[in-house]
Amino acid sequence: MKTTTLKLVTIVTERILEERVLRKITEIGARGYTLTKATGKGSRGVRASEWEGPDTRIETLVSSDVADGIIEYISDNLFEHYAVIVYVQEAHVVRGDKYI
Amino acid sequence: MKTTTLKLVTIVTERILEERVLRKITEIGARGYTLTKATGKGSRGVRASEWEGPDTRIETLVSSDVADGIIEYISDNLFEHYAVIVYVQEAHVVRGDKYI
Amino acid sequence: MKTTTLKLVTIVTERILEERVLRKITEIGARGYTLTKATGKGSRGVRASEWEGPDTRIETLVSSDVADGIIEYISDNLFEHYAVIVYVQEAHVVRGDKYI
Amino acid sequence: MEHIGVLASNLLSPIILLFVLGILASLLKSDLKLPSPLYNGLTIYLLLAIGLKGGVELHKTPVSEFIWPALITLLLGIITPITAYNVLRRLGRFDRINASAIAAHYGSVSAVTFIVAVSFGTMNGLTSEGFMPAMVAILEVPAIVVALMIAFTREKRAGSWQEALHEVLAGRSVMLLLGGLIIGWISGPDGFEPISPFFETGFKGALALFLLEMGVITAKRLEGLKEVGGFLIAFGIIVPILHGILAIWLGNMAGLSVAGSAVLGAMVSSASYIAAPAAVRIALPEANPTLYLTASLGITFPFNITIGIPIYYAFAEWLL
Amino acid sequence: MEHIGVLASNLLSPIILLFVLGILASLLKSDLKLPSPLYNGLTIYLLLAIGLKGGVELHKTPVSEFIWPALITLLLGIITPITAYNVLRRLGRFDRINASAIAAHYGSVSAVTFIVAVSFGTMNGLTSEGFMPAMVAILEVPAIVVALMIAFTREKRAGSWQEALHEVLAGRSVMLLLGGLIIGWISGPDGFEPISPFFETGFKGALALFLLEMGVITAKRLEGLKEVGGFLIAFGIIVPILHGILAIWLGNMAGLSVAGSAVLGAMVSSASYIAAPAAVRIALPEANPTLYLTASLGITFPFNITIGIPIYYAFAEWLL
Amino acid sequence: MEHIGVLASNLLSPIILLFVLGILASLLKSDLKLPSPLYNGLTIYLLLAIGLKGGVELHKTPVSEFIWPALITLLLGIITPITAYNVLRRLGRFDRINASAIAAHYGSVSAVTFIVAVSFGTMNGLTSEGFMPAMVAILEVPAIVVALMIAFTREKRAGSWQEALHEVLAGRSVMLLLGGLIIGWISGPDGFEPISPFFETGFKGALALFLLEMGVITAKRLEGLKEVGGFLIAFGIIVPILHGILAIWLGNMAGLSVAGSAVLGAMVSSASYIAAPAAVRIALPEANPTLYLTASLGITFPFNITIGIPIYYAFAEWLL
Ligand SMILES: Nc1ncnc2c1ncn2[C@@H]1O[C@H](COP(=O)(O)O)[C@@H](O)[C@H]1O
Ligand SMILES: Nc1ncnc2c1ncn2[C@@H]1O[C@H](COP(=O)(O)O)[C@@H](O)[C@H]1O
Ligand SMILES: Nc1ncnc2c1ncn2[C@@H]1O[C@H](COP(=O)(O)O)[C@@H](O)[C@H]1O
Ligand code: NA
Ligand code: NA
Ligand code: NA
Repeated sequence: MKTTTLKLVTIVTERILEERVLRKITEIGARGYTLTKATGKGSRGVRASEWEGPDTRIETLVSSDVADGIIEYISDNLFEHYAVIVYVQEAHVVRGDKYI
Repeated sequence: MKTTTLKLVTIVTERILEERVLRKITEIGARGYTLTKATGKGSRGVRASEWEGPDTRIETLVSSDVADGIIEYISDNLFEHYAVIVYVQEAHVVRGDKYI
Repeated sequence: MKTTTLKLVTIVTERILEERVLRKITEIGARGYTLTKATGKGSRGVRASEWEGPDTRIETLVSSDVADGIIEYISDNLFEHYAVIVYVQEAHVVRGDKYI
Repeated sequence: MEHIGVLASNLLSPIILLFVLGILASLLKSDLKLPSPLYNGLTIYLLLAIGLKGGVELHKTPVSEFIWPALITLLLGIITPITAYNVLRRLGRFDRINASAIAAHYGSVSAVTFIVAVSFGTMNGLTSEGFMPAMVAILEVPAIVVALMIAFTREKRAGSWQEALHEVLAGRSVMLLLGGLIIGWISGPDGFEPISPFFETGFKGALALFLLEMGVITAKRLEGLKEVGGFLIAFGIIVPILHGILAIWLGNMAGLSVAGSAVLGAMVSSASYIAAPAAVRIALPEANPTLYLTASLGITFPFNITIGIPIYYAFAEWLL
Repeated sequence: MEHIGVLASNLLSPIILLFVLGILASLLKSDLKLPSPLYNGLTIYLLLAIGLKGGVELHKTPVSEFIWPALITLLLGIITPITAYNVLRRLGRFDRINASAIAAHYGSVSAVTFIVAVSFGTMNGLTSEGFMPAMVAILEVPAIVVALMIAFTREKRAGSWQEALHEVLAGRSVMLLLGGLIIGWISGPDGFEPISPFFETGFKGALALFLLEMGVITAKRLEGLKEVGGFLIAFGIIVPILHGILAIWLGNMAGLSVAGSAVLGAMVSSASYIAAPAAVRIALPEANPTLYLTASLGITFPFNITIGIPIYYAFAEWLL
Repeated sequence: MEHIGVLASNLLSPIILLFVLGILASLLKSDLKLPSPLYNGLTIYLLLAIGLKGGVELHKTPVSEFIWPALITLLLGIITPITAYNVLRRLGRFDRINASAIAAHYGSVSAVTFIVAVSFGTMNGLTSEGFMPAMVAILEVPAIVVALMIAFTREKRAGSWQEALHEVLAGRSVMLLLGGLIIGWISGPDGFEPISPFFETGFKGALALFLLEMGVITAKRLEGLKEVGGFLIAFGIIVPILHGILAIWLGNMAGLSVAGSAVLGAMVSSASYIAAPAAVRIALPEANPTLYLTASLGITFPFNITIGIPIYYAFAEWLL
């Protein structure tokens, strides 16, 4: 089976940012995403999101360039003040050209 | 710690296909799976699943051959008409022989 | 964008063990974790957790050493009697030194 | 004049206003939304409640009284998917698959439309026959089977006919409606009494909360309006009216009261959005869900609960 | 004859029929199922409601009236895990760990069996003492402690005794039952009055909905029947009857009414499926959950709510 | 003496005791906790119910009767964030961002504190004006706008002012309160009647269950007490009392009854924990959530529902 190697970018962040992050990553070039509800602990304790329900875990399969763009956006805009983590892995995707 | 390297196959698809996909991947040779609820966006907008609750995200650790079998099944049977994405990663599993 | 390569350890286990596992992995050195609810099937059928709600899926980004420590703890203490799976992948993390 | 008053009284009832609030909230991109387990739970509650109440009523009703309405309902469940299919094929030039997919929805029934129709009657002092929920149960399945038969007779299909049938027959809505009916029928009024506060006192309020969420869901379907084209929009309003009128006329002949005929009209006119979409998605994956969901939820459902139901009552009264 | 009538009236009550519907739906592979947060919420509601109502009754009852029933319940909470353990070890040849794991379940109590037993009485015109919920609270914990002590005294175990104790004592069911009792007892009937519609009017209906889901859950446990063997199946029916009869006899001596003794019998006979499994899973991870869950949920629970409870009432009446 | 009796009666009411049970359960590390969709659903139910009931009352009330209370409430919604801000800046030496973040919370309102205040009155035979829920709706938004204006006028901020405003205005609580008000007002008592059992009969019990979960949530916030320092703790008690007294005094002048003034006092004194945190998190991400959430939920909320509300009633009576 022919697969394409893409970047799988995973972002976990406060629910309240969900809409904004999805809008931005779509602008940057993501063609799709998968969301799951998550809770977690990191360096910050409190967030407004307890009231807003759990955090959101966003996974998006994108090209290398788009992955870089997403990381840059998050680093520049969200890292300082919000609870957010982002990491990148490789994934072999079937029908991969659909996602670039 | 001795680990075995296996394939981690992730499938995100409509809830309505959950049972069918789980039955098939078990037939193909998966010895277990982990399910989480997900929502998402891709190339298709609508699915019947809004009524059926969220999508299902299936992860299964399998041998290379089984991974290929799963991908082939999904490509041949589900890609055309259903909302589905499938990708493969490597994962180092403890007690890995249990899963092959 | 500068990223650090860390280990992403994923653990899926019975809800009833959640608290204990989180306490232990924190002791071993994890600086954070992300939890999602999961269900699944493996070699064991039954667990007490049907009453306790779904299983828990724990993801933690850690250094190589901490990953080994976590795997060792789980192998030695949980594998025999509980429903649990653990696997390790590589992930490229932004702001990675925060998590070591 | 008086009809306009009745229409206004429907449009200004809290149930409909909550539906509108749901639509508005969604259009304003509010985060207002029932958590999905709750929406799910409300569906279960409403279906079970109407099943049980219908069963308790059946218990008290001699067979002779509901045999004709039942047969007529069954007949309508077989006819309406066929009329819908032919309108879509001949006038709308839809392909065979999408035509039968949509027909399955318009032949089957929306339980919420049924409840709103009953409530509308009660509000206006017109009580329909207590056994009407049994008609919902009768109406739900046959149309889906008929429509899928149309699709499957001519060509081989990508989907699974058996799986789809199982999805309908063992689906939640059939289980709850039919199960509730049988349980209500077995246990009768005395058995039902201890649990009736839960299933009756809160019923209309629960329906109101449910319609809030239905508004949110409907709003999402409104997006599809641009895509589906003018024919389907017209179809989603006119065919229900025709089906409704046919049902009222037959219901009247079968001996149903004014309210009973109107309620039958409302349910026959309504389009399924729980059982049918699931079955169609499985049996006819090639069909475009935007078409059938937009028509059923974005057009027919809001039309029926706001304007359609008063029309069916007016027609039933006129017929008398 | 009359007993058969009573049995039939129980089997045909909507509560039991909904339980059966749940089982059937599950066997038919239906997607009918309460969303888990709702099932969870119903558990919280039922436990809190019986706690509160029990507390309000305690408020009105002189100590002298419930001190004997309370002591006897405590005694039964200590005896029954021991009898269960010995039957399993000596007659059933179970190993020590599985025997004590199962014994913990049969010594403890199922709150839902208790509620069904009370409802059954009310339906048949027999009202049990209002303070009986306090007995549920008394019965829940001791047996688990006793059974785990049996398991832990002889050998070192893989599990954690302290964690398990915390799991029971700070577990939801104890918190809600005991917390409810104390709150009801402090606030008394006047304080309870404003919130009583919520906790009383809907109670039986909520129970009915809950039993629908219990049916679904029970059906999943029926699969275990093949594995657990004939002895455990017999055990799951006979030992409850014996425990029940003992409890009725002692309850009668302690001055409980017919209905009160029967309800005590039902609760003592019942097997825990919330507090005990969690504690046992932590304390005795080596024990096989299929054994204790199948016995408790797949055998004793359905037996008790269908046939057991009428038997306990019949015996309590006969004893009088 | 009598005041102490009233205080005790509040502290021993089941609603408050369930709140305490929630706190205790959380401190004991119990797994007791409402599933989050249920907590969510209860919030929606409570907000919608007070909106609807307020609207139905407005329908019956001549404008002249509520115009003054409404204007005064609006005024208080503008004044209180300013007083709070100045106290925090001048006496507490907070930086501008955190001061305005906290001020947004103390200017806005906690709907649950409002409900508890109304219930407390009813329990003690003092009925507040039926249109008071409209005041909650009036009080919710302006303070957040005022506080954010303070923060944004001087410097550029990291957060988005527009997004925050949308978050408040299209937020669930405004939608439900305001939507409910308008729907209740349009449909009036007759329209409301069919759905009133659902929204009224169960209301107080649902509130009780909700407070159980509020206890769990409050307990988590108590951890923050160590971090926030003595000033904020004192602030969280004294400023609400001052705001409350001011509101009662103005409410009295605007013609409100004793209970009405006391309820106005309670709501003005209360701190938002739904609308404000969401808006502040978006508009002022630099602000430290531990400060505003601990103050609002860990200090002011428990203070108000236990001791504050009796004080406001006492003051309102004394003023008469
Ligand atoms: N080391 C980690 N491993 C996995 N997830 C983490 C880790 N650290 C933080 N997270 C996730 O990222 C969220 C925000 O983290 P922070 O910004 O550090 O508070 C947390 O709530 C976790 O869900
Ligand atoms: N680029 C992507 N990255 C991550 N998930 C995706 C992506 N594209 C699609 N998905 C997931 O796959 C599901 C089906 O996609 P599709 O078949 O393209 O409609 C979506 O609902 C998403 O959950
Ligand atoms: N091959 C597998 N792939 C993915 N998840 C698995 C696999 N096997 C087991 N699991 C997960 O691990 C849990 C415990 O497995 P086990 O201990 O084998 O019963 C299951 O409930 C699944 O969620
Ligand atoms: Na129809
Ligand atoms: Na027992
Ligand atoms: Na305030």
